[in-house]
Amino acid sequence: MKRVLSLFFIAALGVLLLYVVASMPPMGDPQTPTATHVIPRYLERAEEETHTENVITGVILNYRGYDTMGEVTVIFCALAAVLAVLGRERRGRIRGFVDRSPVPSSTIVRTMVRFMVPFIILFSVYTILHGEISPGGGFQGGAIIGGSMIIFTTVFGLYESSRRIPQKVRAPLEGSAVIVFFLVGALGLVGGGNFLTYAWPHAARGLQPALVTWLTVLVEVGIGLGGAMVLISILFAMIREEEEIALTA
Amino acid sequence: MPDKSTFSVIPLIVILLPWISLLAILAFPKKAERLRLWLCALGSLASFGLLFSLLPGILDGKTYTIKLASVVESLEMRLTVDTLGFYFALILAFLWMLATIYSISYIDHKHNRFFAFMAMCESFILGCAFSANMFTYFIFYEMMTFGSYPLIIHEETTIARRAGYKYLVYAVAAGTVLFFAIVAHYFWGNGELGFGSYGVLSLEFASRAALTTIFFTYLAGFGVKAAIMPLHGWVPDAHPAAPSPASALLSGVILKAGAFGIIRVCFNVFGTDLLRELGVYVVMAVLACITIVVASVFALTQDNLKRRLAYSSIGQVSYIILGLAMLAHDGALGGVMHLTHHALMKGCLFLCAGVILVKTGKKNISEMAGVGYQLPITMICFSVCALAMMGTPPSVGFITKWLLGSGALQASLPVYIIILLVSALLNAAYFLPIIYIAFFRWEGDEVEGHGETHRPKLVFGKEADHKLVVPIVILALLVVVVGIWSNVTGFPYSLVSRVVNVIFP
Amino acid sequence: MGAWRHFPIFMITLPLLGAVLMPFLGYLRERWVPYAALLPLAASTLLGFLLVGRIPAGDHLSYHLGGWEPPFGIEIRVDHVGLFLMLVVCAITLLALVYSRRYIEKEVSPGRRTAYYVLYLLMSGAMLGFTATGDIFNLFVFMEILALSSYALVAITGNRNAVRAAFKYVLMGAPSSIMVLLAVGFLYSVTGTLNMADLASRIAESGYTEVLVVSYILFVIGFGVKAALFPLHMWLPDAHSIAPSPISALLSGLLVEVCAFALVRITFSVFTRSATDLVGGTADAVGVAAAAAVLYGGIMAITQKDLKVMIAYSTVSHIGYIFLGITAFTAEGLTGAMYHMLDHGLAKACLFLCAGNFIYLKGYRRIEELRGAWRQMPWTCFAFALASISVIGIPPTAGFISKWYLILGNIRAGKWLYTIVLLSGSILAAVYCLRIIYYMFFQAGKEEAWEDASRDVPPGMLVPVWALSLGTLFFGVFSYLLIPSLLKASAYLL
Amino acid sequence: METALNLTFIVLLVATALMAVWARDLLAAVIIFSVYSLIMALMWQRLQAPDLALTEAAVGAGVTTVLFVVTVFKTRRREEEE
Repeated sequence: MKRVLSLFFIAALGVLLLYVVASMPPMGDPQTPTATHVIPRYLERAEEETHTENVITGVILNYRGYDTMGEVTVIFCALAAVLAVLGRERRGRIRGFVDRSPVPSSTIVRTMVRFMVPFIILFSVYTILHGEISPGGGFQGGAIIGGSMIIFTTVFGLYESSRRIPQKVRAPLEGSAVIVFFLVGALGLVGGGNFLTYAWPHAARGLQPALVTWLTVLVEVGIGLGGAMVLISILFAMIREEEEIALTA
Repeated sequence: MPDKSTFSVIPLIVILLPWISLLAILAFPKKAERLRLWLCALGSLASFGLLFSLLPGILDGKTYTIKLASVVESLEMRLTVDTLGFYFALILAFLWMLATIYSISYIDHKHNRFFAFMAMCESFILGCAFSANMFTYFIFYEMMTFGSYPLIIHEETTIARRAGYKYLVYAVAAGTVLFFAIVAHYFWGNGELGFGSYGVLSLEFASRAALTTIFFTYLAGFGVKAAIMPLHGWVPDAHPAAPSPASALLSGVILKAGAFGIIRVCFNVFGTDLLRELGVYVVMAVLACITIVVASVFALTQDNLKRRLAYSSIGQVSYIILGLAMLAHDGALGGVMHLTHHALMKGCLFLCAGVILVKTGKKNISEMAGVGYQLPITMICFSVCALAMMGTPPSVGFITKWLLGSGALQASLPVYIIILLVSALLNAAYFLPIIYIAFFRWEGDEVEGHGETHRPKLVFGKEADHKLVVPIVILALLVVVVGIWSNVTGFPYSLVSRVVNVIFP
Repeated sequence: MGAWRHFPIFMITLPLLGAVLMPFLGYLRERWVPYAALLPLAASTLLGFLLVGRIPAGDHLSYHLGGWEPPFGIEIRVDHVGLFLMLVVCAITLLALVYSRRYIEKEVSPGRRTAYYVLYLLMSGAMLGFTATGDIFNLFVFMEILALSSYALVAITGNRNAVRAAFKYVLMGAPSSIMVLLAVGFLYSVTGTLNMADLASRIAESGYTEVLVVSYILFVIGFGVKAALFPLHMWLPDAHSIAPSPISALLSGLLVEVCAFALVRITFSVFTRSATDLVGGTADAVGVAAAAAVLYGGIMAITQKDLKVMIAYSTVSHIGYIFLGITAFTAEGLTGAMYHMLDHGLAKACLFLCAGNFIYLKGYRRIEELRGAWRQMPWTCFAFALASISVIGIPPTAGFISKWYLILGNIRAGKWLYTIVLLSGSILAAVYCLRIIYYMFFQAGKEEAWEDASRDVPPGMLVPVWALSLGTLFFGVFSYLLIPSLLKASAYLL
Repeated sequence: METALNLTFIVLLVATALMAVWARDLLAAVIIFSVYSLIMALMWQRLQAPDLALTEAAVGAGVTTVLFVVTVFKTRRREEEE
């Protein structure tokens, strides 16, 4: 009965949504409200106004930087939520269940991972730093760093992994995205603008574009580091052995 | 009303003075019990004294006003002492003062709670009397309602709890209805909640149906406190359950807060012309008549003294309603004056019942044979008040009946006189047996009609603590004195006639 | 134009910044975290109070982030109503945080305490941002922070019931978030803008009626779940009663209200009056649901045996009040709804914290166990009584004022049935509140239950409780501080 | 050609979604879900959103999958029978 009911509701919702989508303005049409209102300005003037070649980065970090600040807070919040449920590990190195994985990883895998991880991280650095000229940026780069560390942890165990990135490194860096955003935002205030204005008042006029670009890159780096640390911390919290915190009945 | 209105903090001080008791309770340790209790009485006394000092100004036609707070411009908490409010405040402060003194020796446990809530209730109900508009009235009225709950359940017996529960149910429902009435009044009165000399509502702004609704919700809301049948259910339970001083106040003052609200609604909110036009006064009159007769019949069947008195109160308060519903000069005069008259009589009767209960432990009338010899002063006072209740001259009860009768003639509805006569007869029927039993029967009478009965010795002077007897005697004296010299300045007539003469020129 | 223009953004970002700094502090000195967490909230509260009186009446403060004018950048838009709610949020979060320290020491295991404060700050900051924003996508972003942090806070004690309640909450909350996101997307697709003020003008001339209606319905359902409007309230009684008491206070006293407020913004600032006619049917449905909520919540509260569950059901009922005020579509009704948010926030937070006091000191959760509580915990009981009086709506508390305006608004709208529902709601409230007061003060109870030598809870837990309960009294007596400007602001919104 | 490719993607997307829901083996479901993410990433690329495609690939196909796998290993592999 419950099944039928829920199926019915989902079907109804699906029909409703399809109906709405059908009555929405057609996609790709240059005359739709979306294409005529805000977008043109972004497309035409983003580069000169935000000094980033990638319009998307310009929109995300500059025009709608406040939203992005909210997004990185959401990511941080996810970590806090995981820690609230699972608890944070104690200081120092920790052991997790991957240390005694039922399938011992072979030498080939170990060597490959040891060999690959630096390159993956290098690629992620590229993704982060090039966020302002090509697709990519802090979120993607952070995820890639996180992914690489996940692979590393899966193969070498939590003990090894937590030796390389101990809690004292992760704890301050987890919120780096928000912190950097806040600093850049406050900087805009010092420059006489509003919060999140990318500017620096004392710089010479000619330096302004370069500064904006560098600030954008700084924010990207913050997001990348923060995202990576959040992912790693979540992973550590999930795979570490239960210590003092257990689900009580 | 607004012409000779002067700013004054006195109303506020009068309201705050009872809180001395709370300070006393907080400030003095348990050891200084006597001192504390007397301080409580002092607060009440000071309040009454200060209030009395306003008398010359009031007779001069002045009103004193102070604004406490406001929500928006037309919705404010304001205290104004006008003649009607002063009149009500005077009697309630007086009765309260006596009841507080009485309680000092009557209440034997949890003094703190009892005196604190006594003081709070006095403060709130003084606030009711001084309210300058319905908004303020409602606020104080509700606080008074909930503040009096601990007084009712003070004994904490099962009966008291049940009575308190019933009281709360009625009070909450009534408060809700009243709340609606006031919001509707605010809405259709164009945001005017104040009291005008001739009423503030008019058919200009609101439809007939709307005004009728407002009137009946008001009547229902206040009617629960004023114990108009069929809304009287809590009264016969609450009165016997409460300690006697509290029942005296319940009957003498708190029931009157409802009646006073109806007076305000009739005189100052609707105005007599509008009432006549809407025709709602007929319903009010019919309800009042029914209540008067039926309550008296019920009273006949009660054996518990306080319960009988409670039913008597239900009937008597409806005199006030009936007087208002006559829409005639003398009727209104009698009705409003009955507010005080009944407070004096019923206050005294309940306090007497309290003394009987304390000294002999007897609750039921049938057990009271010979009480008159054990407690002569108390029972004499009781008899005086009981006779006054029946309307025997010279007493306040007689004045009420006379004025109401005259009002009935003015309204050219002599049927009311019949109701009054029936009521007087019924009153006699349920009061006289008490007196008879108290004085003319002895213990053992019931066992066999004659034979050996030991007539108790008449003892004067040692029957009870002075703090119990003095208030009773004062009230009983006043019942007679006010009945004879009714037009002395400061007595009800001098104040009420000023109000009524304005409305019925 | 002084520095005060920047205050709102700092009110929002300071708690968020504080939150992200907490893990490191927690790593260094875990003991300092409860105190350090107070700083950003205190700063926000201070900034909020400094803003009072700066915004001209009937106008709003518009703050363009990054200096980009609205349709292109994001706007923070604080009008009187918004500022009012932000102050309420600041004050209550601050008080509940003061309360938290001792309570959390007892209820939450050490490894999770830092996370508690982090989430707490995130939640407070998100509520502020949520209230202040003038951009619907931004609204969604903050709603996500709010939702995520509240899910986790419900589960923070880690016992099975808490996790189950949180899971139920997630099951209802996550789809509701998606609905809001879809609604935002739909609106964007037919208007090409995300700014509320811009949307309001573009919706009026937009031809896509079906999309607008569906998007409004999705908004109503989405926020309706978060605000626990009647048929969508199933998560609330569990989540609110099982969460640690300060969190219950926030969830019940603030979260549901800011979500209701979001719907106010969506209805009045985005869809505006003309378009509301278009979606009038939905508004009527909300009215019916709200009326049902008032009665259902009240009746369920009466039947409860657990104190916190009872208070939670009372919240269901009171959310109905707020929605009835909104659906009256009159200035008085809206004022009543807004004032009820204040009153309900203070009173409900106070009730939950009082319930927390009983749990903290005695571990008592059931209502019967409170018989005679007065003897040992007089302060808590008095605060509880005062707050319940406000919940019932007895003068002179704030509850009375808000109910006055709610009923006035509904009378003005000619909605008689809802007027009666509101009145009966307060009767129900009287029944469930007075019962507890009666147990506490007038029943003897077992001697051994309350003869513990330790007296009432420590002052750190009493002060917030009393501040809240006195707040209900204060805003009842001094309602003139707020009501006139709220009336003006409501008229402006309409 | 364009349409055919789009259609293929959409059919695959729906198919993987349904399979992920129906799979009794939770590990299998996770893997299928990662396939779903990959197809989604390709879709984003086709819709000219390379940033999203990158994110989807890294987060959806990479990180989420691993976290799900960890969860599956820490709890139960089979869905509970009703």
